[in-house]
Amino acid sequence: MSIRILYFGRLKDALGRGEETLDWAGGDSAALLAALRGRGDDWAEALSAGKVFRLVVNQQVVRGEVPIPDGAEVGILPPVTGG
Amino acid sequence: MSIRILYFGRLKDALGRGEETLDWAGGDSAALLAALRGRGDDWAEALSAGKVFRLVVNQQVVRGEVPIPDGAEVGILPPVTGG
Amino acid sequence: MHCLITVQQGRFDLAAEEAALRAVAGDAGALVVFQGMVRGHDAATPLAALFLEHYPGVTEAEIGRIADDAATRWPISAVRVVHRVGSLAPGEQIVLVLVASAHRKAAFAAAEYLMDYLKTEAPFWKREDFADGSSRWVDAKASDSAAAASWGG
Amino acid sequence: MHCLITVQQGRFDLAAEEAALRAVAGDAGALVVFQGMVRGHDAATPLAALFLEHYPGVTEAEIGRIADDAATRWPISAVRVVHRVGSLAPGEQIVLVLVASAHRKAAFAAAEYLMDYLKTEAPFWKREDFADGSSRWVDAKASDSAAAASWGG
Repeated sequence: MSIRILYFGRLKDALGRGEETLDWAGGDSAALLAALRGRGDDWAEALSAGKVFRLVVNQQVVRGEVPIPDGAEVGILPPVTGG
Repeated sequence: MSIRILYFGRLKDALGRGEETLDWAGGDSAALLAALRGRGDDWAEALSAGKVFRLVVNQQVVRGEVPIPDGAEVGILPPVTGG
Repeated sequence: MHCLITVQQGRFDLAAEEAALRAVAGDAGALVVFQGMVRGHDAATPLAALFLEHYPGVTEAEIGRIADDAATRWPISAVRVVHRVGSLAPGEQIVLVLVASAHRKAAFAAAEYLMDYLKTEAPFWKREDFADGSSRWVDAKASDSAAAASWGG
Repeated sequence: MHCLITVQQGRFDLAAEEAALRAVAGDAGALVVFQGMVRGHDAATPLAALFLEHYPGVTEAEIGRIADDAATRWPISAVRVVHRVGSLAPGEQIVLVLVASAHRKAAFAAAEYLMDYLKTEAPFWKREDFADGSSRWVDAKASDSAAAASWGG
């Protein structure tokens, strides 16, 4: 399956990209994060469980582990600093 | 001694005047209120102790019993309803 | 702390007041504005106009005193208060309070504090002039009277 | 409840937004406005600009959701939120929140609630671009991180 991933804020700089299209075996949000962390130390560090962030799947904010449908847009959000 | 008294809000209507100059034997704020209440039932009612109001002497808000100097401007204020 | 208090019959201009406040507020990150308008249907009978009177000189001094008090409680850099008096139609502006601060919570707290004061202690009196020709002075709310009782007299 | 949310690069016009809100707010007696500006001296190094990015679509939907939530908590009649993104110089406006209500305390509470949300949960990210050429993404405050942690992921 293929999904589109969007990175925001400092994650863009840390990961060297704002978005990518990923061909992936599929799974839930935890599996996706595990796959991304497996890309190397930079990724494991930037997306570590100790760093809080939010996932948005198809423009819906999600909580906990959720399935990732084929063709999904997945936003990976670092802690927000708005207003 | 002579003082000037200003009435505000509903006191104006109840007492039929917005201001007056009063020739008075003198005394403190309690004595002034007692003298005014002595003018009749309308005055006793409008200025009764049960009705809360504020006194302002020479443009200074006062609390409790204070002396009234000769020539003073005394504002008698019903409960405020601003904003 | 910059502070300017005006009681006037005429309308005020929110945009002009905002620009003037920002010009004196320094490196403020937060501006809170309260604007009060005349409500037309507070009572069963429609309102023709709200008439406000005040105690000239005393009103401005007392509001200035409470603004200084607010500045000792919260780190605010500028305050502007405009309160209208006279006869105001439903929908018209009555009061404008602007507070600038480096911090949003300070600006919110000080603006609300000033409005509480203006509603319960500043020497303003409102008379409702109704569409049917009747009039009545607005009663102080019970909570306001309790505050008023503590002033003595 | 009338609600309009916009995220834009351009400036906003406080007076125009106030007039538009009053036009839909009905017999509202209270209007509370919060306006945030870029502070130039939050850090030791002077700021050249604050750069803000957001998550288009998600941001507007989330702010709208929280405005609806505010309307269930307080009797408010209209909400307007404008949040700017892109590169903003010190002193420039960042965010505008307007809340109209029949009651001043409801308007204050809802405006502060919306600002708390915008500061701690709405998907905006700030980068400080300093006068010396350096840049850094703003760290979330500890209290904000605690709130963020509860979102899961």
